[in-house]
This record gives sequence, structure tokens and C-alpha cells, in this order.
Amino acid sequence: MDFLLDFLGRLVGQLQSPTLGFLLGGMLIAALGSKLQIPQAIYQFIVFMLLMKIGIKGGMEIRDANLLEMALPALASVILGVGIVLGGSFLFSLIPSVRREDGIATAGLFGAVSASTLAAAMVLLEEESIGFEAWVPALYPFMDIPALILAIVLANKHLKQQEGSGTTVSSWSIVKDSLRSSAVSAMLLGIALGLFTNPERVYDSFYDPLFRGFLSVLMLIMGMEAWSRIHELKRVAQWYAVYAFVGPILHGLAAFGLGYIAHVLVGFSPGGVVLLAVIAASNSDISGPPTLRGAIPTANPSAYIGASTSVGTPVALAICIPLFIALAKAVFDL
Amino acid sequence: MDFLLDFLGRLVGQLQSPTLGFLLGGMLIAALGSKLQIPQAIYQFIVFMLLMKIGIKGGMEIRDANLLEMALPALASVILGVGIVLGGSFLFSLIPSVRREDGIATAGLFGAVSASTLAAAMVLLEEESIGFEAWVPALYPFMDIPALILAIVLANKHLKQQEGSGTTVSSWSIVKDSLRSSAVSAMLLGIALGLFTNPERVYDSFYDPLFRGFLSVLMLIMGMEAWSRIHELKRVAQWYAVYAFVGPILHGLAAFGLGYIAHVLVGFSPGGVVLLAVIAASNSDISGPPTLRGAIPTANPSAYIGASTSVGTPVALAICIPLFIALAKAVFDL
Amino acid sequence: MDFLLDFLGRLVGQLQSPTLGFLLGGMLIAALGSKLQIPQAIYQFIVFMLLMKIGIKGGMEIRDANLLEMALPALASVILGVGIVLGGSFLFSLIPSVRREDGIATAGLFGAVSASTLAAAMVLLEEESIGFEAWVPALYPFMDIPALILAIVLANKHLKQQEGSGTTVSSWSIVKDSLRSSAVSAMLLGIALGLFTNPERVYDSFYDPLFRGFLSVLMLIMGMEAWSRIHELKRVAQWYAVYAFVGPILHGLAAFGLGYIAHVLVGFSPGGVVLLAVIAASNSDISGPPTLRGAIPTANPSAYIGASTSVGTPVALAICIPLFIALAKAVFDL
Amino acid sequence: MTLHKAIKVVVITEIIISEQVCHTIESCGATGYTVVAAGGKGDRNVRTISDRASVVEEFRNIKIECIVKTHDTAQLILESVAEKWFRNYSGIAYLEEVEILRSDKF
Amino acid sequence: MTLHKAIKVVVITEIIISEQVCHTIESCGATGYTVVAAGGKGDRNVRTISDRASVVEEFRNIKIECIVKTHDTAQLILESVAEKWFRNYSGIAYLEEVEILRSDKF
Amino acid sequence: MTLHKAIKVVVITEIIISEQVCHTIESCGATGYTVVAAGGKGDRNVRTISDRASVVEEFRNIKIECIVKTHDTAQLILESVAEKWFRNYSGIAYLEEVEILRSDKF
Ligand SMILES: Nc1ncnc2c1ncn2[C@@H]1O[C@H](COP(=O)(O)O)[C@@H](O)[C@H]1O
Ligand SMILES: Nc1ncnc2c1ncn2[C@@H]1O[C@H](COP(=O)(O)O)[C@@H](O)[C@H]1O
Ligand SMILES: Nc1ncnc2c1ncn2[C@@H]1O[C@H](COP(=O)(O)O)[C@@H](O)[C@H]1O
Ligand code: NA
Ligand code: NA
Ligand code: NA
Repeated sequence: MDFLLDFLGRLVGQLQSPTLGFLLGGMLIAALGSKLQIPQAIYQFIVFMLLMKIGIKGGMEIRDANLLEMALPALASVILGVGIVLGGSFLFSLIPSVRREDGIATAGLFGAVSASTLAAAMVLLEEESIGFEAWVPALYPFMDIPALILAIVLANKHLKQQEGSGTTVSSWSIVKDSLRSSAVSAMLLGIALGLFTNPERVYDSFYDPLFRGFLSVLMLIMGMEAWSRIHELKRVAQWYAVYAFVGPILHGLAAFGLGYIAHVLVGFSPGGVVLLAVIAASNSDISGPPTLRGAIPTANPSAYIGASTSVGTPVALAICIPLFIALAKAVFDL
Repeated sequence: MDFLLDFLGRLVGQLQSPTLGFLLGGMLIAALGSKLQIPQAIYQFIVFMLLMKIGIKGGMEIRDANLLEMALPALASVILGVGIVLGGSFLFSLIPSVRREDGIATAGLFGAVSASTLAAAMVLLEEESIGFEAWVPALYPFMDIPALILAIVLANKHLKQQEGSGTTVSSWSIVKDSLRSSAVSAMLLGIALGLFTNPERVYDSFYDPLFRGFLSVLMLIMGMEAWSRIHELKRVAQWYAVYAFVGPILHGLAAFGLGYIAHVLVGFSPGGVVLLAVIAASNSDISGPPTLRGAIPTANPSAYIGASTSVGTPVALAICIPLFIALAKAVFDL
Repeated sequence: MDFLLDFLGRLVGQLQSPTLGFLLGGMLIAALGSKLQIPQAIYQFIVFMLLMKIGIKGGMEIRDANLLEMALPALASVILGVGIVLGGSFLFSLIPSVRREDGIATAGLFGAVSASTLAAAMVLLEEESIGFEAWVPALYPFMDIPALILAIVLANKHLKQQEGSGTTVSSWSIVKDSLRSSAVSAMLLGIALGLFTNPERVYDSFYDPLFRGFLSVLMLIMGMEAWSRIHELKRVAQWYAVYAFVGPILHGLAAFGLGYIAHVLVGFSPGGVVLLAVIAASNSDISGPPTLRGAIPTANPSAYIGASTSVGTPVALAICIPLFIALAKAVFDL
Repeated sequence: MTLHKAIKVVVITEIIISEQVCHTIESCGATGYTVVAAGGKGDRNVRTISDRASVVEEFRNIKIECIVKTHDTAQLILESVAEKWFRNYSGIAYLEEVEILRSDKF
Repeated sequence: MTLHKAIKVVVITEIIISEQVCHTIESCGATGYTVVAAGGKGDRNVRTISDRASVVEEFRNIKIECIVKTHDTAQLILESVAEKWFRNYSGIAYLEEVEILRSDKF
Repeated sequence: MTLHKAIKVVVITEIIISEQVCHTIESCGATGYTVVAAGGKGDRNVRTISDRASVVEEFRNIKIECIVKTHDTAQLILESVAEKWFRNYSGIAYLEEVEILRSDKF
């Protein structure tokens, strides 16, 4: 009860946070029909900047980190990515009105990861002064890639069974595609630069100070997009909306649990547990949709994109992040 | 006499200000045929940043401001917006070579407001350490919206009389369109974020420090545009150029007068008086032209765009801002 | 021997520099097929920012500089620009498999100058705390313009002799075109603003602090481009690759020699000598190629663009800059 | 497979009215359309396709193409668009004959 | 100079498969093609050409035009593209008659 | 309303010479034209329409379309452009028949 009151208090407090304020503001002005537009070129550059910032920082810190500590959380990430896709596909398969491959693609997107949500969580943790190991954001691909591969493999297996029309897709080519996607390759590049060069000055004068501001613009864009894609959601069964609302919370809670185990076993930090939960709760907004469109062409994009952009992402940002921070404070007594 | 010398001294000094230097530099390189180009995406983002900066700052300060003080200046803004359009339309109606709807549209543009000019004035006031109430920039829509509505209504009334071809335009739909325009909605969004969230950190680390630099780039763009649109002005009667030169100065002086009254009655600050005068002197560059093109389609865009971009805006920036600052120093003994 | 060891040590150290790290990183991710992309609008804006930064700084310092000191280095620049084009054209004319105008155009590009390479050298000198006169970057057009003019004139003379098909091109129109190119006109605008206005505040709050970060993004772009254009080089004779590899080093060494003479005669600074060498070693990436495409249309763009973007620029950045810094340290005993 | 004759209607006009023109086209019976950003020069003005910053951006052109099955529908679209929009906005419109695969799609 | 008859094949489809569609077109014997960014509306969706930031950018259209000398090649391209791509991705395709200067170029 | 036959000339070439080609077209008697940014593949090179940063940006294509009343004018434009520009720059050009509403406009 106390915990609930505490959490509700925090939730209201978090909505005061400019990060979520920009998200809600974006939804609001889109709903009111504002013609405000942030150019595509700016959006692409902001995403690049955030990923480089996260990557460089991670790379610089990994240099003197004990990477063995990373093993357990990385394993947890793989398990979560695989588990979310299997669970989601199974649930959708129970609903007759949902086409099999649409369900698999949607579960794949929610198993994959959003860099924007991750960045927002990092800023909010910082505002609450909750620390985490610098390599935590590098868990991203450990969840993202297995989730996408599994979804594509499942969908193709299903198509072959059903109609003999599925094409064989090698999982190695999906791994390569994921590593080459703009999001993952920007983060890996950042990590490499942080590891092998001395980017302190450029990091301190550019990537770090601009991070918070660019993130605010990104949140605004996510909010506007969430609203403007809601009509796609209306074209498909309401079950997608239900899944997109409940899924992130459950996925995050499962990840929180696994993170807690890692905390007990290898001393995984409280902030790390929160980030792991947010990574699990997030869904892939940048590279996931085109990857799925290309690899599962029979799946209806309106289903998975509507669910993810219009419901899943706002829920991950505005509900899950505050929820897991509050939970961490209670559980770890911060 | 002394005042004149003082003013001329200041004018020369202001041209040393980089803000105006960038404007003149832009005109110069466009005149010399430079191929330098700032991409459209950057321009859109800069305008967004400036309006957010102005809005957030305003919102944060409005929190503990006495909004009653705003009533009189807001009323003055409405009066100015309406008065400029009525006056301009009347003057143009005296000139036989000017089509009625072209004159009304031009007066409408000069009654409306430019966010860029407003931002430049704020930087120049800051350089002179002349303070103003943080809500003053929020007077913008109080002048902008009435001016555009009135112009559209006048033009449609005229078209109906003349040829029975004007379509009925509801003023409410014009208000909605104005509020939804990218400029006004960005500023209102900023105000809301400043009021309801705690954006201090993102404001101090991003929107505020980049303001001055982005403004310099914007001035460069305005200068290049001013030059490159001068050929449009040549296609239409020279009266447009005359109006565009004299109008801003007169509009600004009238606003200065009303601002002075507000100073005496409710203690409106000297900086506020200057900003009110600049708002009146400015003309709408971003949202005005497409609004008028859509709502008064029979008016010739070369007339109003040439007049505003090539003459009105440079006069407002390079003559009116220094003029009103000098005036304020003399009048308020700063 | 000691010098060589010292140099090799430095070269490895320089590769640790993030500036070169970003270049190599860009080549690497392009080679690995990454889909990461920096938008064209961002690239254009970054180049603008760097040139304004260089120009404004130069302008501010020129105010109280003794411009006579500039005379000898400026003369050296002209000699280098002309000499590189004459030498390169002659060498290419010895190779039967290379068409005459292709060789001339390539030599023209290598005689001309790259603003990005110049900016990278400035950051690396700063990191080594090696000073230089602020007007040194303004030597840029003194080498760039003569080189391009000479190449165009040579090519047209050749075409007229050969087939009577060359058109007369006035050198004045080439000068005008060069001065109007986006790169040169941005730098000249910056110099004018630095000279005639007081841009200290906007320089210190915007152009200067963002320089290092934007340069890192630019290096990434250059690296990606270098890789993705390598296929153009494969279509043409391998002699272009040889020239593009050896040329920058020889051009830079010649410039270092002339700079050294200026050092002895008029006290040209060690940092200035390095910059002069880098300017000579660089090749024009922004304005050169379209200028040549327009003025020597019969020359094959694959030849000169492949050679310059894929080999010349990486060599200038990753080999020449560290080489000349090491040389300066040894020669001037820094 | 046999090919079927169809008609393509092309409208080039100001981007500011693009949504309304598309609406006019659909209300005449078109089942779809394709749009492309365009510049150009006509009686009234030069319009650019460059990415150069321009304060009054919305004065650009759009090219709308729409395939319909019958010449009558095509002519109806042509006349409706011209009648409704070309008095106050710049623009041109024309028809072309094309061959399509499946006629049920349009 | 005399002009020669030729056929233009036009394909409008999703940008995400543009490279593969171009490959299909070339494998049918085309010597070149021209592409243009497009938006549009059809059975499935509305696609934009605006520069507005959109998180899922790759759902835009592309218009591919390709001139070939014979009607047979044109029809082959049309059928191959439709067969291979239009079951799972949105798109339309059609032919137009054109006149070219030099027939050896195509 | 009756429709009139007219001819559309299409030129696809390098963006770097777009202004000069438009000038050539106008000097042959065209009253207007429409331009569209394009990419493509031909004998010489692949040209992109992506927004990816590219150091040598000006090597892109442009598609110029121009409607004229007579086949003779169209052929004149075609031959002038080919003669003047296609020896040193890449490009193709062709004609199409179209139907227009008002013939006085062109
Ligand atoms: N003869 C023509 N051929 C092709 N396009 C044209 C022609 N005339 C006009 N246009 C296009 O139609 C637009 C509007 O033309 P106008 O109404 O004459 O200003 C121009 O900007 C061009 O894009
Ligand atoms: N009748 C039509 N005329 C012109 N373009 C069309 C038409 N129908 C569809 N399109 C284009 O083809 C794309 C895909 O259509 P669809 O497969 O019907 O969704 C649309 O986005 C339009 O660009
Ligand atoms: N067969 C073709 N069909 C359509 N467009 C073509 C064709 N051949 C060439 N092009 C276009 O013309 C441009 C120049 O061609 P080229 O001169 O052959 O390099 C190419 O980039 C394409 O955009
Ligand atoms: Na996830
Ligand atoms: Na005004
Ligand atoms: Na050089």
C-alpha cells in the first residue's frame, strides 16, 4: 500500500520530468492538429548522436571494466529476447482473428529493443542519481538480435508448413543485417571508438552536453508519431493494442526479476537492473520494422507498427520507466 | 539633435553587432552570387529551437508572474494587429494600380508577427542589458492572429461584393489554423513545457546556450532570402516597396507609444516596450505567407512576399531594432 | 633512425586521436556494409560551421595582425598550387593509358584544397599545443584558385589543339566561380564577420565549442565516402591510385620546405609550416569536383573523384598530418 | 497475360493545395494516385526543387499521377481539377494512354 | 533525324524493395532505369513525400521508369515484377509508348 | 470540353547542367517545364536519390518534362539537347503523346 502510494507519487513526479513532458507534449500537439514538423534529417542525426554518446561512453568505461560481470546480464538479455518472442507468438496464436505471421512479427518487435527508450531511461536514472555499470547499454544487441532472428525463423517455418511458400532465410544473414542496421552499427562504432581511441575531449565537448537536449527533441518526435500512427492500429484487431499495453510491463517485470537474480549473484547494480527492465520493455522502432517488412513480407505492417509506435513505445516511456525506478527504490532501498 | 547624433552613433554600433552583421553578410553574399546554401532541414530546426527557447523560458517565468500585468500589453497587441491591417488596407485602397486583395494581404502580413525578428531583438536587448518581463514574447499570438483573421475576412468580404466569388471563411477556422501553424504551436508547446514540467536542466544545457548561435545562422538565411526575392518585388508596383520600408517604422513607433502608456499605467518594463514595438514592426515570414496563399488565393503572392521578405524584414531587423533601443535609452534614461 | 622511430611512435599515437579514429571507423563500417547514414543536410551544415569557425577566428585575429608577414606564405601557396598542377599534368602525360584531360583534371583536384583536411589539422595541432598564426587558414584560396584555373586552362588548350573542340574559358570567370563556391564564400564571409563585427560571444558560445564535435562527424562521413567510392577507382588505370597515394606526401613535403624558408626569412611559425604542408597535401573535395565537371566535361569524373575521395583524402588525413607534425617536432625541436 | 488500355491523368500544381486536389481526384472516382515533389517554370513563377533553405517553403510544385480505366473518368478529373483549382492557383494537367496488367486493380 | 518507337515500363512500389525490383528489371534485359522518390495512395496505405521526421521511414514509395526497345521485353518486365513482388508488397505497373532518338542506346 | 493532342518531351540528365539544359529547351520554343529530382543507372554510372551525405553531391540526375503543341517543336528540343549536351554528359531523352485541355496555354 505504502509502496503503491509511493509509486503513484513518483509517477506524477516523473510526468513533471521534461523527458516525459516532451513525449506527452508531442502527442498533444499532434492530437490538436499542429503543423509543427521536425525534419527527417534532424531525426536521423539525433538518433546517431544518442547512439554514439551511449557507445563512446560505454567503450571508454569498458576499458577498465571486468567483463566477466557482464556474462550473466548478457545471458539474461538473450533469454528475455527469446522468451518474449516465444511467449508473444504463443499468445497471439490463441486468438483466431490474428493471422499467425502478424502475431509473430509483433512479438518480434516487442522482443527487440529501442535505443530511444534506452536513452530516456539513462537520463531519468541520472536525474535520480542512480548509478549503473557503463556497459549495461551494450546489452542492447544481446536482446535485439536473438528476438528478431527468432521471429523471422518462426514466421518462415510457419509459412512453409502452411502453404509451402516460405523462403529459407539463413539466420547468419539476419545476424549480419541486424549488426549492419544503423542503430546497432552506430552503437558498436561508438564502443570501438571509446575503446581504441581517446575521445574524452570530443565526448565532453559535444556528445555528452548535447545528449539531454537532443533526447528532448527525440521524445517530441516519438510523441507526434505515436499519435499520428494510431489510425493504423484502428485497422487491425484490438488485441494488438491490449498486447502493446500489457506486454512492456510484463516483459520489464520479468527482466527486473532476472536482473535481481544477477544483483544477488554477481552484484549487478540497481541502475543496471532498471535498464535491463527498460530494454526488455522497449520495442524496436528504428531498425525492427524495415527488417521485419523485408523478411516477413506477408505480415501486415499496420499491425506491428501501429501496436509498437502508438501504444508500446509510450507505455515503455511513460509507464515502465517510472515504474521500474520506483520499484528499484523500494526493492534496493535507495 | 543630440538624440539624433546619439541614435546615429548607436545605429553604427548596432551594425557591429554580429546579429545584424550576419543579416547584412547574407544579403551581400547572395548579391555576389555565392552558392553557399543552408539546408531547409536546418532552417526548420533552427526556427523550432528558437521558438522552444522563447516559449520554455516564458513558461518557466510565467509560473510566478502576476499575469494581470499582461492584460494591458495584450490588449495593446490586439489593437496594433487590427490597426495595422485596417490602416494598411485603407492606404493601399487609395492607390489605383494596386488590386484590392493584394493590398489587404500585404497589410495582413505586416500586421502579423515574425518569430525571427523577435528572437533577434531579444538577443540585442540582452547585449545591452535591458531587461523585460519574460512573458512579453508571449504577446506574439495576440497580435498575429487578429491581424491574419482580419485580413482574410476583409479580402473575402471584398471578393463577395465585387464578383460574388468570395467563399465564406469562418474566423474560428482561421484561429485554429493560426494556432496550429508551426511557429505558434511550437511557442505554445514551449510555454506549456515551461509551465508544467521542470525543464531547467535541458533548457540550461541545450536551448539557451545554442540560442545565440542558431540565431546567427538564421539571420544569414534571412539575408540571403531577402536578396534572392527582390526580383519578385520588381514585378509589382513600387508602392509595395514604399509601404514595406515605411510601414515597420510607423507600426513600431505606434506600438512604442502604446507600450509607453502601459509603462506609465502598469509599470511595463522599458525592454518590454521595445519588444512590443519590434513585434509590431515585424511581419510574418513563416506561417503568414502560406496561410494567406490558402485563404486569399486571388491575391498575388509576389506582391506580399516580395514586400515582406526583401524589404520589410531587413528594415525591421536592421533599422527598427536599433532605433527602438536607442529610443528607449533616451526616453527611459537607461 | 631515431627520427623514424619517433615518427612511427607518433603515427601510432595519432591513430589513437579520435579525429583519425572517426575516419578509420567510417571506412570500417562502410566496408562492413553498415546502413548507418548521416543526412546530406547535416553534412552541408557541418561544413558551413567549420568554415565559419575558421573564418571568424581568422578575421578576429587578422584585425591586429601584421599582414605583411602573410605575403611570403601567400606567395608560397600560389607557387605550390601552380607547381602541383604542372607537375601532376606532366607526370600523367608520360603515361600512355591516361587520357590527357583526365590527368590534368586529377592534378587540378590535388592542387586545390580541402577545408575538412585543414580543419582536422587545426584540431590535431591544438591537441599537440602547437601554435600558428590565425591567418594561416586564409591561405586556402591562394592555393585553391590558381590550381583550379590552371587545370581548366590547360585542359581547354589541349582540347583545342587536339580536336578544335575546346571552348574558350575566361580565367576571370573561373576566379569568380571559385570565390562563389560554397566553401570559399563561407570562409570569406566568416573572415569579414570576424573583421568588421564583434562576434566574440557567438563565436565562444557556438562556433568554437561545436567545432571539435562536428569535425568528428565529418571525419566519419569522409571515411564512409572513401570506402564507398573505391569502386570508381577500380574502373580506371591504377596509376591514379599511385598518384593519389604518393602525391599528397610529396606535395606536403615541398610545402614544408617552402614553409621552412618562410620560417627562416620572416619567422613563419612551426604550426603555420605544418598547416601549409597540409593544405598542399589536401585535395579539393567539396567545390573542386563540380567545378571540374562543369569546366572540363570531357574528363572522366570516375578518375579524379575516385583518386581523390578514396585515396588522396585518407592519405592526407591519416598519413600526412601525423607525418608533418612529427617532422615539425623534430625540425623545430618542439 | 493480356494487357488492358487505361488512361493516366497528370496534374502539376502548387504543393499548398495538394491535399485538396487529391481529394477532388478521388471524388471523381480514382482508386489511387501517386505524388512526386516537383519544381518548374510556367506563366507565373519559377519553382525550385533544391534543398536550399527558403523562408516561404510552401511555394513548390507537386506532380500527381492517377491511373483510371476509362477516358471518361480521366476527362472528368481533368475538367474538375482545372475548373476548381486553376483559376487561382498555378498548374497544368494532361492525359496519357497507358497499358495495365490487371484492370480490376483500378 | 528519324525517331524510333520504344516502350517505357513504369513501376511504383515500396522503397524497401527498390534494389531488388531494379535487379528484376535488369535481369529481364533493360539497359538502364531512372528512379524518383514518390508517395501515394492505393489499396493498402497512404505514403508521404514530406520531409517530416517519421520513425518508420522506409515505408515510402519509389517510381522506377525503364525504356526498352520492344513491347515483348516491356511485357516481360511487367509480368516478372508483378509476379515476383506484388503479392506481398504494394505496387502498380504499366506501359507507355514513347519515341526515342537513337535506338542503339537502349 | 474537347481535348487537344500535344507532345511531352522528357530529358533525364545530370543535375549539374540542369539550368543550361532548361535554357536550351526554352530557346527551342517551350513555354514552361517541370523538373523532378531523379536517380538512375545507365551506361556511365549509378546515381542515387537517397539523402545520405555524399561529398560529391552534384552528381545526381534530374528529369525535365516539357509539353509543347507540335511534334516539330518536340523533335527540335530533342535534337538540340542531344546535340548540345549528350556528348559530354550522361542523359537520355524521349517523346510521348499527351492530351491537353486548353491548347493556348502551351
Ligand atoms: N509547357 C509546360 N510543360 C511542362 N510543365 C509545365 C509547362 N507549363 C507549366 N508547367 C508546370 O506547371 C507549373 C505551373 O505553371 P503556370 O500555372 O503556368 O505557372 C509550372 O511551375 C511547371 O511545373
Ligand atoms: N490508380 C492509381 N493511380 C496511380 N498510382 C496508383 C494507383 N493505385 C495505386 N497507386 C500507387 O501504387 C502504390 C501502391 O498501391 P497499392 O498496392 O494499391 O497500395 C500507391 O501508394 C500509389 O503510389
Ligand atoms: N533504358 C533506360 N531507361 C530509363 N532511364 C535510363 C535508361 N538508360 C539511362 N537512363 C537514365 O539516364 C541516365 C544517364 O544515362 P547514361 O548516359 O546511359 O549513363 C541514367 O542515370 C538513367 O537515369
Ligand atoms: Na524488448
Ligand atoms: Na507586425
Ligand atoms: Na592541395
